[in-house]
Amino acid sequence: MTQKNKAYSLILNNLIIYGIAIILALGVISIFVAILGYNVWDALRTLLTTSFKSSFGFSETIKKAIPLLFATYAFTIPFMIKFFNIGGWGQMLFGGTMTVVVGLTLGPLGLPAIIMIPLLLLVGIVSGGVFALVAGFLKAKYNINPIISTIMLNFIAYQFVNFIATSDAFKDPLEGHPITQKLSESSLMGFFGEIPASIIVAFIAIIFVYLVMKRTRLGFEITSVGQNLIASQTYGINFSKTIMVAFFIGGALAGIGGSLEVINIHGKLIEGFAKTSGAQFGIFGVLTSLVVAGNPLAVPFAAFFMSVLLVGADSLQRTMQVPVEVVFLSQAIIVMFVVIIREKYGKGNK
Amino acid sequence: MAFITSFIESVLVYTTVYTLASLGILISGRTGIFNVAGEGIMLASASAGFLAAFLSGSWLIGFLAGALMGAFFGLILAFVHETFKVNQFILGICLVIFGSGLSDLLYKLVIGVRLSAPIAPDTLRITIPFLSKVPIISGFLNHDVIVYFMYAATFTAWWFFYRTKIGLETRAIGENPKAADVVGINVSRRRYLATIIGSSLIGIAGAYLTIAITKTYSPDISAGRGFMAVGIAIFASWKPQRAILGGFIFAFIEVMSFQLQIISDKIPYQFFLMLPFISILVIMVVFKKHIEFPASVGKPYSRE
Amino acid sequence: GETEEGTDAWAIKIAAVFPGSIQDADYNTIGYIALQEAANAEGIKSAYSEKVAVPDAERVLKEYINADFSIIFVHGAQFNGAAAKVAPNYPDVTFIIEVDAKPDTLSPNIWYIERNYYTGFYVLGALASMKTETGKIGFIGGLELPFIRGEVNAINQAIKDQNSDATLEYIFVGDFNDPLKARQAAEGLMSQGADIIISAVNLGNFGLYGAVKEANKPVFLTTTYTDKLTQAPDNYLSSDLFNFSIPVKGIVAKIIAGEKSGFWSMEYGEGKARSTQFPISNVSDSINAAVKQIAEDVASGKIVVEKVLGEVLQ
Amino acid sequence: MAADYINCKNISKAFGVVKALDSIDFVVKKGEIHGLLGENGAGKSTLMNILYGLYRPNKGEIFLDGKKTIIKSPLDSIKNGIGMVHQISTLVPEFTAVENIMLGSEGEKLTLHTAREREKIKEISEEFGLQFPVDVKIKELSAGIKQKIEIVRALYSGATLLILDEPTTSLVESEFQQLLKSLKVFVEKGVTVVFITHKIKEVMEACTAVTVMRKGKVQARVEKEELGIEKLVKLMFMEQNIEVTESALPKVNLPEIEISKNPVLQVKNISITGNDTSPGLKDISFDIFGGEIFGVAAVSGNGEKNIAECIINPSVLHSGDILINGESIKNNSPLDVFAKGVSYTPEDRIKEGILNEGSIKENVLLGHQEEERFLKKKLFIDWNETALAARDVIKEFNVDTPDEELSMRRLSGGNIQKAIIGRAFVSPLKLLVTHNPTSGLDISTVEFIFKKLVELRNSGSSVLFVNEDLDELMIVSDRIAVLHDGKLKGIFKRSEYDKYKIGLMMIGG
Ligand SMILES: Nc1ncnc2c1ncn2[C@@H]1O[C@H](COP(=O)(O)OP(=O)(O)OP(=O)(O)O)[C@@H](O)[C@H]1O
Ligand SMILES: Nc1ncnc2c1ncn2[C@@H]1O[C@H](COP(=O)(O)OP(=O)(O)OP(=O)(O)O)[C@@H](O)[C@H]1O
Ligand SMILES: [Mg+2]
Ligand SMILES: [Mg+2]
Repeated sequence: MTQKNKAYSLILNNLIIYGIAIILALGVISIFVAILGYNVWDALRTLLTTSFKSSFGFSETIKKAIPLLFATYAFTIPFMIKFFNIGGWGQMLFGGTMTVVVGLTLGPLGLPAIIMIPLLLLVGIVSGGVFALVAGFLKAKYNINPIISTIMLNFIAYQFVNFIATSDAFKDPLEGHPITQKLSESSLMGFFGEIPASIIVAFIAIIFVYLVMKRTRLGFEITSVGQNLIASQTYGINFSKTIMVAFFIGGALAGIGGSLEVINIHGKLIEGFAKTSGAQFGIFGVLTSLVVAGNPLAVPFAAFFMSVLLVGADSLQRTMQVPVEVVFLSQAIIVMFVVIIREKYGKGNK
Repeated sequence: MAFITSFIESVLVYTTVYTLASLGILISGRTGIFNVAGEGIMLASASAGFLAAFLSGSWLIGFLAGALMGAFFGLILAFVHETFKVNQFILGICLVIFGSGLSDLLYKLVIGVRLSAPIAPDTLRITIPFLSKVPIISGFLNHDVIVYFMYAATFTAWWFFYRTKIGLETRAIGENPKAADVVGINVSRRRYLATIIGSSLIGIAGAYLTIAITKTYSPDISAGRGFMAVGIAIFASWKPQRAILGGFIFAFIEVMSFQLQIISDKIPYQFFLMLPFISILVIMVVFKKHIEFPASVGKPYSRE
Repeated sequence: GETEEGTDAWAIKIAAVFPGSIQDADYNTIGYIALQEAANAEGIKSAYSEKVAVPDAERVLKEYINADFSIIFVHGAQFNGAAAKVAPNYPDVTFIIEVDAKPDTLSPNIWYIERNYYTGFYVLGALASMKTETGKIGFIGGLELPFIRGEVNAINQAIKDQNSDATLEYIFVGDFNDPLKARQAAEGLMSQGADIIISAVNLGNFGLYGAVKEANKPVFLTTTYTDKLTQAPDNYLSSDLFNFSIPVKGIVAKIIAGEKSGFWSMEYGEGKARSTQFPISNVSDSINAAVKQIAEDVASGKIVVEKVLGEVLQ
Repeated sequence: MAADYINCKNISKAFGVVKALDSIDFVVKKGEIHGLLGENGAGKSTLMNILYGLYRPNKGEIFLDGKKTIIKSPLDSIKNGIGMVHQISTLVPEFTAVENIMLGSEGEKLTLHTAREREKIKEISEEFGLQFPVDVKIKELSAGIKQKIEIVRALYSGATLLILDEPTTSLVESEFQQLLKSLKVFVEKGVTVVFITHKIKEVMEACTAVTVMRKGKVQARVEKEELGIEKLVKLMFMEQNIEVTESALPKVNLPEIEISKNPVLQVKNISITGNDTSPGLKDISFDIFGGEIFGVAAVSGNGEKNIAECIINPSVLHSGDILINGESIKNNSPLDVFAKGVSYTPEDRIKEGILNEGSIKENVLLGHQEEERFLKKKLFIDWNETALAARDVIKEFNVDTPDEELSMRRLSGGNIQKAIIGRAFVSPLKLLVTHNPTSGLDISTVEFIFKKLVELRNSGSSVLFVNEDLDELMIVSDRIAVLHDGKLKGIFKRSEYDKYKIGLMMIGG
């Protein structure tokens, strides 16, 4: 078989697998919905088509897919060295919060958008990256498992958001919720119609991740360490450096995600901004990444598909008053079926 | 003295939650199953346990229901993992989301919307003659039955793992499942058992939240404590005797941070709320030499 | 289903957006009841979304708008930003939102409900200073937000007005809905000697009942939004009651009558949108009567409760 | 004639598309020490794993003592008196020997009679002449001792048939002799043995009958009186023509060539701190010149690993200096050392040598990732160039694979080793440091590797050849240094080789 044929058969195999999994999962969800006494057909239609029925549904799907993409990368890249970054959520929160802090502080200077926006994105990158780097550093230097450190850092970041959003310097004094003042106009990114401009950043990130992971020496080193730490070290790869860089990149991507939420969607810091459908983007990011077995090239598709489900599931609640909890159950069931079927019938990539 | 006693008494309540949940996690971890579903299990069991206790009027039935719900989750985890070799982590996260949905759905179906929350029956309290009067010690021995259950569970788990042959074998699975397999130990069966038993302990921790601590159910009641329990299991190097220590330390710092918040005026309160998490990280840095992982945790095992 | 709704596009429909679960027997439940009562009173169709995350609010609002809902009740100040952003683009839709202070300018298609937390807490503060024996009153809040500060200031004013020596210790647990943290905070306050706890958390309350019940000396508590006597009959004093049905019903009627914008302050007093729960449990008749008098004075304006939201006054 | 103790009839087993066993008939008689020979991947381990109940055959029947027996799991085989020492250690590294041996047996489960069991274990090990420390964690013990523990574990659970899957891979001559003595004791005590090895010499010395396997089929059963080295080699490698020495190793031609004047490698008074598993190194000095293969002989755990490693990663040096072509590498990173024309193949090819999930291409790049040839603009990897290099390796080193994209774990042990050695040749090479490169490989692969080492030497480069097998060392080395307890005991020229003398020195005599 030629390379190309192989690639096609692989894609076909994947399509079939994911297709079967989703059909089975929808079957189980249907039973669920029927038991609860709702119209199964309406429910399924709403679940799968809301994103595509209107330009509004589509743009909402994109709006969810973007932060989800970044949260997924935050998990995926450290996962390539076989470490779990559960802290995507915290890194998003921290990145977004620091963006607001810098944005509000520099606001009075009246810098133009051409300076402000890149600067604020940089703040997101650095702060998200540094926040994740803490976990990488603790692993490299003190051998502390990143699962535990990133869980702790999530709780810390959550308090940090509240601290900034209720602090005298930044809070919106009239709000009955932890919300800061608005960022200045020149700090905000615009929209193409209803599609947020952050989609450009997302595309850049997709290309960046592809290039770094598949084409650069760094990507090779990260993958190598993930595959065999001892062999990598024997052949000259520095573990400490690699794990710290991987966590930094993961965190930086989460940080941009947080930053974009703030400067493109909300225009200010709102407690609860990195959540969707009742759960944090971090958890969904982990799930999305694992669905595609941590393959960075598949992440954008998975993130989009997951957003379709999230948007569809949300509107289930709205249009049919199906309890929102059914939505969670559906998500868990779909993912579980996808991974089972993939594990059983997937070809793997080599 | 009275202050310290009541302080300890209060700490023990939260210690119970953390210890039971992390015991549950480490028991299956000792056979190589990394159960990160703690949060989902606690939520589902908090709901199921409360509903059972409320409807039956018996705290005991409530805890049994919580344990059963936990066992159900454990069974799913073990079954899907052992049958399809699906990554344990992804299953765990799925179950977290599943549990958080199931918890509210159950409550919604059974109770619905009410203006005042239903209340669980009182849990049996046990005091021990003399000892429950001695200052400080009484902080440990003046509690509901689940606190004593937590002591017993910890001791039993320690005894099981370090004083019985079956425990030695179970630990062997966690270190090297092949080594256990070749001497005729049924790895898969042990993994099922450990995951189901462990998960039912997590379930009891969840039911404890509603039946004993709040006496009623409220959404998202575990608020991330199921993930904390994973942290404590790691912190404890997957040893029962250290899980209770870890649970106690964490609960201690948590309770203390509120005392500090009252005393201090200057420091923003959010920093006190961060304190427990920062402390755990610092403690781990200091004791880094003592943190170990069973070698096979998280890894599937198949013969061929 | 969504598509069928297109046929009766002219009918008025009301939707509500709730931040939490409608079964919380608290803030979200009373919002849900307000929605039902308003819809029933006018005989219009209703729908709601619960557990809506802040980033999802804008989308949820737009979805209801696209489904031809013409009135949207936004229960929870965290969604006000989303409502303010959406409102100008949909002049035919009227929004009902909740605020703690009157905005400078009113948007042409938004109704504002002012919640006035502070008035009720003045009365609770007076109650606490009469009831306390240790002279220490504890206050538990979720986050330090403007309306929470207003509550603390009102309590302090009440203590002063009562010429009481009592002191108020306040503590924030970082989350309105975490019962365990609230319980830990209560235990902290009790160990510092507090024998009255004024709660300003929501689901967190469920942690307080156990804390006061298991205290080794009598400790009492007050709550917000709904009657919670049954949760801790021996420790419960009273609650700062909210009845969102009154403003929501009233506003919906006005909207249907064509009034698309306005400001509705929730008035304090017996049978009003804001009130204190009487009789107060676990207190002597004299305290009951005295507090009732204070409540009437607040309602009539004889006592002026100062509204200070910006900071906690020392 | 003794009765058939084991009789496997018509056994087949496939892993996916790989047919590992194809209608195997295999007979072992009571009291035999039965050799099982065959090239890498012939199916020896698979057959034994089926006998032990770890794998289920797709087809076929097993008769034990004439009775048809179904073996579903190791528990069944243990009950039937079968014990097995696996090719890869199956001990729990965190446990002591006693704890490991106690695992699994029937009876009381809710108690832990460590003291009682310890005595029993000591008795058995004395009975069979297999002593070892019982209360030390396995992870701190050497491969040879682990082997003994695994054997005692099998005997402890009452094995009357003992399967040893390549037990001698990491044993030196003297340890093999010890094992041989034990094997004789086993037979005296009524234990039958199946003995898998690649070393024909060992088969000749130990076995009373031999089965030769080839490509999933049984080639022949050879009785003791018909055993002969040439015959066995012929049976194993039908169409290949492998010349063997009298010690049953491949013959190699070492022509006289001129060695360089200046040393390629100078090791000057180096010391390395020891640890649990190694004594470290104590004040070691030697030079290696271009055009020679410099062998290092040592019993495993005497610092030989340090010698190999410290050249690649000099940061472990405690004192002393190492020079390559006259330049000190003391402060170099591994990549700096590689850049000076040094290459390395590690002792444990799976653990230290390869990216299991990576493709052959990626594996070929490992260690060369800093070389200009494989980089574009310093940052990006030139995958085309890498693929070319990988194809060269596949061709030059006969790696059996359809293409360079296949993942490494799909290769057999011998092919993995060829790829690892091939990788070392990707860039111009002045010094190859290689540690046990032939361990566990069949003779034909060993011959191939030897030829490559000699080619390198003949081209004027040098080889530091750290090896446990003295016979192999004597065949290809120009000089042999002996290491014991971290100290250099002596260096022998080819003309001075004396197996007895060197062997004695290796064990400290
Ligand atoms: N093999 C064993 N046999 C019997 N008892 C054991 C054995 N290993 C440990 N124990 C006992 O079990 C308990 C746990 O031992 P372990 O050393 O694993 O934990 P620990 O002492 O808490 O760890 P650390 O020493 O790292 O703090 C101890 O009481 C120890 O004495
Ligand atoms: N678990 C497995 N999964 C897939 N293929 C396997 C597995 N085990 C063995 N094989 C394949 O089956 C064949 C026989 O392997 P086996 O390990 O039995 O050979 P062997 O004779 O023991 O070789 P060696 O001398 O290298 O140990 C090989 O092609 C091998 O790649
Ligand atoms: Mg220890
Ligand atoms: Mg083999």
